[in-house]
Amino acid sequence: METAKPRTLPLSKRGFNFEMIMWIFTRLTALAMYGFILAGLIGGLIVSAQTGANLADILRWAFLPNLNENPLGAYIWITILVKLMVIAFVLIVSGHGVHGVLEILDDYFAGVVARRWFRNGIIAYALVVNAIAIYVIWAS
Amino acid sequence: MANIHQFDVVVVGAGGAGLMAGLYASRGAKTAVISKLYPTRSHTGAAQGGIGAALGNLEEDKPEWHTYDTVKGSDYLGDQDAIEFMCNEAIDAVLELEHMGLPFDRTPEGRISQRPFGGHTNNETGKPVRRAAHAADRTGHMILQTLYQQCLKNKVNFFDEYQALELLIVNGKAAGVVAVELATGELHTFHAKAVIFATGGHGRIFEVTSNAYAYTGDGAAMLLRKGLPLEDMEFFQFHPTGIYKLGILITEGVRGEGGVLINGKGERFMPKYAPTVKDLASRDVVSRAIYTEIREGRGANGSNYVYLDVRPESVIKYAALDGRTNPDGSPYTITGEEVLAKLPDIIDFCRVYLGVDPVTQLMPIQPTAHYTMGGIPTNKYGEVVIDDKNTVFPGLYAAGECACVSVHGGNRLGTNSLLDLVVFGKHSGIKAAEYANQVDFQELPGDAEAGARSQFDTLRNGSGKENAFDIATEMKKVMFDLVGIYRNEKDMRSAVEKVRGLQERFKQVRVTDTGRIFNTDLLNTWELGNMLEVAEVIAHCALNRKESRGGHSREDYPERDDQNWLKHTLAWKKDGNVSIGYKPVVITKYQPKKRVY
Amino acid sequence: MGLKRNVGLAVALRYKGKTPFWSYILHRIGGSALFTFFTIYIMALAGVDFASGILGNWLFQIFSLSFGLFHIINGLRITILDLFPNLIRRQREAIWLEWAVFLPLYGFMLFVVFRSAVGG
Amino acid sequence: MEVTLKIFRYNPEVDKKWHYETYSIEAEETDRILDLLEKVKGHVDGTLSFRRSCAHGVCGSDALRINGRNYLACKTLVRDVGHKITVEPLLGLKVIKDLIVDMEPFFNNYKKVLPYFINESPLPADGKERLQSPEDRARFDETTKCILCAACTTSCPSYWGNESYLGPAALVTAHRFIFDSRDEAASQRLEILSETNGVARCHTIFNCTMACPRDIKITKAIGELKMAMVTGKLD
Ligand SMILES: Cc1cc2nc3c(=O)[nH]c(=O)nc-3n(C[C@H](O)[C@H](O)[C@H](O)COP(=O)(O)OP(=O)(O)OC[C@H]3O[C@@H](n4cnc5c(N)ncnc54)[C@H](O)[C@@H]3O)c2cc1C
Ligand code: HEM
Ligand code: SF4
Ligand code: F3S
Ligand code: FES
Repeated sequence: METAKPRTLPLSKRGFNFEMIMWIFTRLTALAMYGFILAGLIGGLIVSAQTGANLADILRWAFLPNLNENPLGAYIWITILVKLMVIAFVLIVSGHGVHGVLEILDDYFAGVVARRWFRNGIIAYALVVNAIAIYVIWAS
Repeated sequence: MANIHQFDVVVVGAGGAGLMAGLYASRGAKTAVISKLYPTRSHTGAAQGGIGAALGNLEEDKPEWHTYDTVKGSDYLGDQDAIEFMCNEAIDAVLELEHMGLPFDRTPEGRISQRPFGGHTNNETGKPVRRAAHAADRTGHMILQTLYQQCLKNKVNFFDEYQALELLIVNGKAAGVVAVELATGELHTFHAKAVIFATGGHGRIFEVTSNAYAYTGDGAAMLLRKGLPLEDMEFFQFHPTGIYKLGILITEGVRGEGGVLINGKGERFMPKYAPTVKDLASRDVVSRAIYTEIREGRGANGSNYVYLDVRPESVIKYAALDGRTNPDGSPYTITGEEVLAKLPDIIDFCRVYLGVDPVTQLMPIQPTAHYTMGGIPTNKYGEVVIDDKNTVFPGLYAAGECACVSVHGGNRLGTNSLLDLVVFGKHSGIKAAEYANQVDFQELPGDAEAGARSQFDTLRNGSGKENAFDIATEMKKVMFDLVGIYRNEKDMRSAVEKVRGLQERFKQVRVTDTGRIFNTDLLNTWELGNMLEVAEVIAHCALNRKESRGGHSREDYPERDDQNWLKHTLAWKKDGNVSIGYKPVVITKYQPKKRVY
Repeated sequence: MGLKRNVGLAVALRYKGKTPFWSYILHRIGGSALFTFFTIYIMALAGVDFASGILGNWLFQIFSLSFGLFHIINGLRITILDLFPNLIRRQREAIWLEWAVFLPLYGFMLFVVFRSAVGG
Repeated sequence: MEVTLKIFRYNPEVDKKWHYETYSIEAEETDRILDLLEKVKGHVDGTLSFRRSCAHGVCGSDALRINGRNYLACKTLVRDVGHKITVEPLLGLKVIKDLIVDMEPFFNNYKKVLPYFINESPLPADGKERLQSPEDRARFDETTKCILCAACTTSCPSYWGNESYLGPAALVTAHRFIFDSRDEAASQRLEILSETNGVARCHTIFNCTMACPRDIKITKAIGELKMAMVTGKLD
């Protein structure tokens, strides 16, 4: 006999709710962070080629860029690009990390009220931290 | 007492039969299902090979053939009206299971797959026919799960881990049961208009057995204590292939897939005993063949076991010798992977318990106590009947292994038990609900629990001189050695005596656990009491029947004797003694003739 | 009814499952460590002195970076297995591979951190 | 040969706290742990309580923690675990007595995932079976093996952390139906599983897979459920 037709459920019918969106978001951001790390490393290498930095410095720039000490500060478009990238990175990290913390809390607290408050608290926290981060990065 | 529940129908037991009864009864009446195990732990879940129905999905097959095979398998002791009824219902029953979602294995066309099984033949050629609908080697598991799931869907009321202790009879009618809630030790009275017993068998009275610890004959013993008879108790099935020493079952499906039996000399011996169907002869025949080989010194390593061989090279070799073919006519072959795919659980058992891999090694096997053909006499609607005229006992029903319809007669064919559960479970449920809607509740006596309580008190107040575990061990040995596959006057006399002796000793037992919560000590001891009672009846009936028929084979009377013994045995327990009566066999189309395979 | 026994970390860790349970625990700690690091880092960016102080502390660096590194590598394993459930049957190999990647990187990281801690 | 059997004991009617009792008994390498428990109960202490029925690993009654890991007592031989054997009740469920735990929360979770076949479409016109190809049947074969022994759920750290998590066993049952080509309620089940107490609580720890006496690849099944929610693909 013919095998039955492939069965695919429409988006509204597969239980794709907040929980599952965040589940896939966590995996995708994980991959995205790898992307940024690679981008950071490559960027660091380019910088090092121009400034003759050593490996430790490359890694420091890649992972803990200190925008005030940007050795290439002269090129304005690079500064903007780097800033935007860092902001995106921060948003992704905070999305991933903040939801991760919520996940841990949800694992141990099952009360409906508790869970609601944790969720609200976490969202508030994310908003505040992201606002500060964006401001600081942009203004620096 | 406070714990009184009222239901139209109460089903005792939640195996295949109990769940089917519960499902159907609850459609027409307020129903409760009580079970001493969680329903999914019932012994139906252990059934492996398949459920028989002449679906004809792979080759020609008809219900008439199924009927004839069953009659012949029963050694003409089965009631032919009931057998015909069951075999005709079989097709719809299996399809109904499929509609309930049971995941049967499939043929390439997408239909339910079927495999050959012992005793099931094409009546024209005499060759084995593919009749057993299966789901890998866990068909029973799937039936149990599916039925339980459907019961949940239909919101059947379950009382899990409630053990029934006593049947209540008021004015000569069933009025309910008393049960103990294991978790609290409290007694509960289930007041009902109709009671359905589906408590399974009692294979635990034998030493080497494929049966669960829970198979202690509770239902049969409860009825016996109420002065009701049991039917054909001498007929107990020994399955040819149990794992050596442990008794764990290796399904006939292994031979259905081409496995063969090999003796200690490495010879295949079944052709000697059953020239046409060979390894797929019916179970009594194969069990006796194995025993004969062992007795004549051809057991493996000079010991009391033989081998089952399902290594692909052997299967192919013997299939070629037998001229076995696939449905399309090509020679039958099998690969190691196919063996694994078709018999995963069997392979797993052998690896875990024997350290043997059946794909490359031989499995040591020995016959094992397996199935209770006898039991609570019923008609084909599941109504309990209590005498030779088939007088119905109002409000009382039985189905499944605890019942004796009788469709299995002297020997049950593989796959017919699962069928029995589904067909008669359903009809007893329907009948019970119908009956309950026509009658009123019987008034219960002031203290309905008194009987159950006093049974417990006896066990709690014994002198403590005897140990229940030892008595059980001895009973199992006595029954297996003296009332086993081959029987004779001398052995069985001594068995009756010994079981009596054990019953006396049992009176000296005292339960050590004095608590209420999960007192398994008390309940296991109570179950031992049931087993002793059932064992006594079996030994008596077996001693009484002076012929060989089906699973009952006597060395001193090796032939079947239709002149004197083409009749059912009924046994009552009266004033501490077993008394015996008879009931005619219903014969419609098939006149008894010699049984050759 | 019945006796309730909470399964604390000590009991849980003694469960002999022969599974990557430790990875899960380390992943949790790593995630939390990275989260803490991230929070403090943002505070430091915002000019909070006390946060920069912590960030400069090499013990803190070792702590958060070592667990963090584990989180990152283990996270990749989880992500891959999650997105391709068929690969789950290879999970034992995945664990070996993970440690094989983690340990050298970890050694290298320690080297870098120590060098900058000692040599500036 | 002699083995030392250390058994968790708790009698609710007497004890405030549990304790361990040690027994030395004769055993053979091929004895099941269940046989040893039966021996202790039969000859040493009749009050020892545990569940059992089939004695060959198909009914799911006797899942216990043996030497620190979940097994079926009837499917574990002395030669598998050595001569010093510790037997304890499953973790994460309340102990009622000795080795018996309260299974109600477990079965309640099972009942939450619509654990039954749902197909309200009319039957085939010939009244026969609904067709299903062998491949479609094979798709969910593994998860039909579950015997509801609870070994998986009670080995899951996520379940220990929070008993409102549905747990692997319930997810296995859901998988059995969701991937059955004949069933029509996949979407309802996925919605149930996608709630906070559903698959989101599974962190791929694998304890369940290792504990399952029926060798079901539970973590993989749960992984397939998660991806089904994301992609909507059921084959
Ligand atoms: C290993 C094995 C393999 C088999 N393979 C096959 C096969 O391939 N094909 C086939 O057709 N047949 C097979 N059989 C036979 C068949 O499985 C059984 O005969 C059948 O399942 C019995 O079903 P049941 O519903 O009567 O009893 P069970 O399923 O055993 O149910 C009995 C129920 O009664 C309850 N109960 C018992 N006593 C009490 C009490 N005092 N109070 C409350 N509840 C009680 C139990 O809890 C249980 O729920 C096999 C049997 C075994 C052992
Ligand atoms: C490349 C980098 C990263 C990868 C690959 C990664 C991967 C993952 C994955 C796959 C999970 C899900 C684990 C699960 O559900 O079991 C996870 C959880 C988590 N991540 Fe990350 N992550 C990375 C970086 C970060 C960063 C920078 C932070 C901190 C801000 C962080 C914080 C967390 C937290 C708190 C959790 C929840 C922990 C848990 O559920 O156990 N992660 N991470
Ligand atoms: S999935 Fe395995 S461990 Fe879990 S309940 Fe089912 S059989 Fe037991
Ligand atoms: S152990 Fe638990 S966390 Fe998931 S993989 Fe198994 S359910
Ligand atoms: S007793 Fe049935 S699974 Fe162990």
